[in-house]
Amino acid sequence: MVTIGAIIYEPGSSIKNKTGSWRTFRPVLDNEKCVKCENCYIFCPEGCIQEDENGDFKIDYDYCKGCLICMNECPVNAITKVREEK
Amino acid sequence: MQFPREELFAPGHRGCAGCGAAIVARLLLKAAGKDTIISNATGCLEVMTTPYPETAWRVPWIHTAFENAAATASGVEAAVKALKRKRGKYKDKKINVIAIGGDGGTADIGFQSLSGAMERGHDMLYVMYDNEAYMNTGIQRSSSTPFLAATTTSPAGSKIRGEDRPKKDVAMIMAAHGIPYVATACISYPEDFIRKVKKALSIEGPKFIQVLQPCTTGWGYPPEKTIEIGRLAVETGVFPLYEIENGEFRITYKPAKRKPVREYLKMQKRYRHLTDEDIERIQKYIDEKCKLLGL
Amino acid sequence: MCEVKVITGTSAAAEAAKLADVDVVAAYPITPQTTCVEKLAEFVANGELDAEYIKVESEHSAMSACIGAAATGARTFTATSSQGLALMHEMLFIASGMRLPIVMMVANRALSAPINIWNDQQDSISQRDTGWIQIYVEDNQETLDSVIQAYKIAENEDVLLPVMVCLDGFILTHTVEPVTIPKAERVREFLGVYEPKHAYLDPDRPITQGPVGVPDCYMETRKQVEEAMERAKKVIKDVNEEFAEWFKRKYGNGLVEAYNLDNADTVLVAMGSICGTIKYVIDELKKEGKEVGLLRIRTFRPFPKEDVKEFLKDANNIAVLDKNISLGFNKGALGIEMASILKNKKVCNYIVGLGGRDIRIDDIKAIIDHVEKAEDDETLWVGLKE
Amino acid sequence: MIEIRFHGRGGQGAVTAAQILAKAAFYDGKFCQAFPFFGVERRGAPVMAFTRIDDKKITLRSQIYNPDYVIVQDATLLESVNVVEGLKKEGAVVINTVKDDLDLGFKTYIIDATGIALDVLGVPIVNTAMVGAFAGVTKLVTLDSVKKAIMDTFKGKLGEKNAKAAEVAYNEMIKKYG
Repeated sequence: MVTIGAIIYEPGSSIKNKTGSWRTFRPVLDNEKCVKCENCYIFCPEGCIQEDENGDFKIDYDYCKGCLICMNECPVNAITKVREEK
Repeated sequence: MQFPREELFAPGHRGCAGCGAAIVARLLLKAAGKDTIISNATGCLEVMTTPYPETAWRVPWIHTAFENAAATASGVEAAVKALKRKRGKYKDKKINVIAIGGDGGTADIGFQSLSGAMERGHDMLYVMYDNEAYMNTGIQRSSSTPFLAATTTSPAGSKIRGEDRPKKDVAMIMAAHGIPYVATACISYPEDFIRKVKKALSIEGPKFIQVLQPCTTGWGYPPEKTIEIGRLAVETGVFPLYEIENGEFRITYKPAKRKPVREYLKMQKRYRHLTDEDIERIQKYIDEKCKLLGL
Repeated sequence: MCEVKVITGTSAAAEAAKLADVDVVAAYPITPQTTCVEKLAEFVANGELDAEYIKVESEHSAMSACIGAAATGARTFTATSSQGLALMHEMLFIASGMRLPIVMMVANRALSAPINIWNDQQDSISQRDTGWIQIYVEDNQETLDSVIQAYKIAENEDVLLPVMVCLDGFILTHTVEPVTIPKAERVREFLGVYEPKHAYLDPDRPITQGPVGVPDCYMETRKQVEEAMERAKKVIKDVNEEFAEWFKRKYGNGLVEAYNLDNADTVLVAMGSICGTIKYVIDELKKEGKEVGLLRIRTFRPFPKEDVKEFLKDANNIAVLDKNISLGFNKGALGIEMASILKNKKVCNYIVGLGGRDIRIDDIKAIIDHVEKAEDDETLWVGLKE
Repeated sequence: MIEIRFHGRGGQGAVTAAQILAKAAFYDGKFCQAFPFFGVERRGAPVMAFTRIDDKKITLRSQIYNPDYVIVQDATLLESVNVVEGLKKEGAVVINTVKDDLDLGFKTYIIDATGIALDVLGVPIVNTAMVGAFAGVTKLVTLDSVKKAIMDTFKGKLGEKNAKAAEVAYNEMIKKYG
């Protein structure tokens, strides 16, 4: 049933749409090398790089589209790419 | 700077990998916070974030049409005022009313409604996410398309070498409205953009921010370069960062030494038809502009 | 005690918006609507109406701002005419599609070219398919009453559609006549406060309004509007009755008004102020012993199909008057609708009063003569110069 | 039903006069309607306005072609406008002029409304005096109602002065024509 006026009442419901399958390359973050400059966190168009409870940045592959901005912007080369094998 | 952690722009949206518009939205909401109402013009951002029944927005959001994000926001702002005054709605919260539109929806078809809203003094922020062409419909030129850039309606042909007019300076036109705050920004400088949004929202009245947002599809570069290209646009002086607060002009980022525009142009397919002579013309044009701004 | 004032139709509409305690007005001036928005500006300036008045730079922005305000949860009013309404066209679909109960006064005026500021109904008729309820009024009292009723109809949860109240430019907008103005408290009690459940913008409930209607949902949204239109028929009738209980005035059954239909073989069908002139002629003919009836269509959308069939079941000569013309079909909108409903009857269509051409008593008499003599459906342009 | 046509020049307040007359009739307990001739005329051009008065609700919406009365605010209009066009045979004209030998082919009542306006208002705006004169001649509306209608059209001092102008004109017509 379409809502009256096609209003969407569930904020952020796009999370139902997992965009991880869009990737050709997967960014892999080496937390050992990471200096926590937050570049990858702030530049990610999906907002899918977040800190975990230990303060380490983690990539959510459910949504990562593999744009590799994070890799490109990492000042210490802590992020590398690997080909997705489909 | 510790960036605000709250994510008000959800993943799962349909933006291209490496989408600059998504970065604009995410940074904007980080700066504005949850007490914000967004009026979004038709365009890439609107389409990619709200295919029914899904939305990437975690703040109240409205889209009505292409040319009227500012007019729609006028109504929202007026209603918020009236409902606060007459019915005690929103408690004592300060509600940020923000209109956002692409360069087409802002500088072209939405220009009249933008001018009207700014002139009327509504307490709102208008954010123009500038990707320099109509990306939603497949890269047609807008008045914000820069000189000699190729688009599908300003193709590089044997007689005409891409867009034959310089980029329309919307920020300066907004400044001419005498509004209290106008700024340019670029997603490659997130601290600067967030600071400007926060500053704008702290000022009462109409505010305008033009934020440059490279587009991987429209400009023709690999998606991982979105931030790098934006940075080059600023470092070369192609897109200067400044703010005009109560008429006071201030450059907010001055490159130590401007890089040659060639470095910026050569990374993008939309400029690949340029000859050395063309590049020289662009360099000259940028030099003159920068001189004027004191860059 | 009510107050009776001798006022214009535009003033009556403005008074009604004030009585409805609207929260936001967004309007752009255009002849012959202007005096309505001037009056509202005066009310706001004098503190008689506590509303935000947005002096927009175009009608397109007027409707956009009304949509923004209504979507935020405000009771909203605007007014326009002719070219202004045409400029709003795009936004009209959006207001109804987003199910926002905006009320608009339309001062009916011809469309360019050539430019013409005078009355006909081409402007609002051309907005037929936009999903707006359309009420056509006969006089200034009905203008005031209909704007109040419009909020009650539009905000009803079975409806949630915008309403335009259409009054003939100059003929009503610039004519003064006595209008009873109900007490503000009574109207406020009658209407209640607008507290939308479906659409309002509040950070405490972050909703998305106006998303992309993918093929998987778009058709359903249209069907929902159609169903709301159908339900609106009953709501309009109910509101008409309820209004009569509160304010002692009613307009037919809300959808149509029958005048002297009982013994009339010949019936005129029309909308708006021309119905007053027709009633005058009917009364004159009655004195001469001739019975002619009038079926006044009050709501063009939703169209009162069932009532039309019922009220016209005994009439044989049906004359439909249109102040608009579907160019290329040589019929007016009402003529087309009536012909599609009354399949086995003689239905003649009369194009009248375009661009302010005055409709005289003799014109009405000539139409009656013509329809009675006509052998088949015909379209006739009345009042053309040689 | 009584139908009245006003002739004036744009800016002289013919429409306001028609509305004041309608309001006065309303205050006398009658039904009324007043409307301008819907034109594009600007200041100075000949204009018309209409009033209908009846004992029952007025539904007729056509323009007025055969008035019972014609009120002419400015005698110079006679040069360019056929002010008596369509006037009913038994109809009458009320005209503002200092001449006393007008032959318009109809019963004609003459008033120097400009003189009254200059005396009372200090400006040659005759519309309220003409309504007063019309009331004096026809007794279709009472002077009290005319004054009341004027007072709620013009606020304060201006209303009082205009009501006075109407009264002077009214009395002059009673004196002159009985």
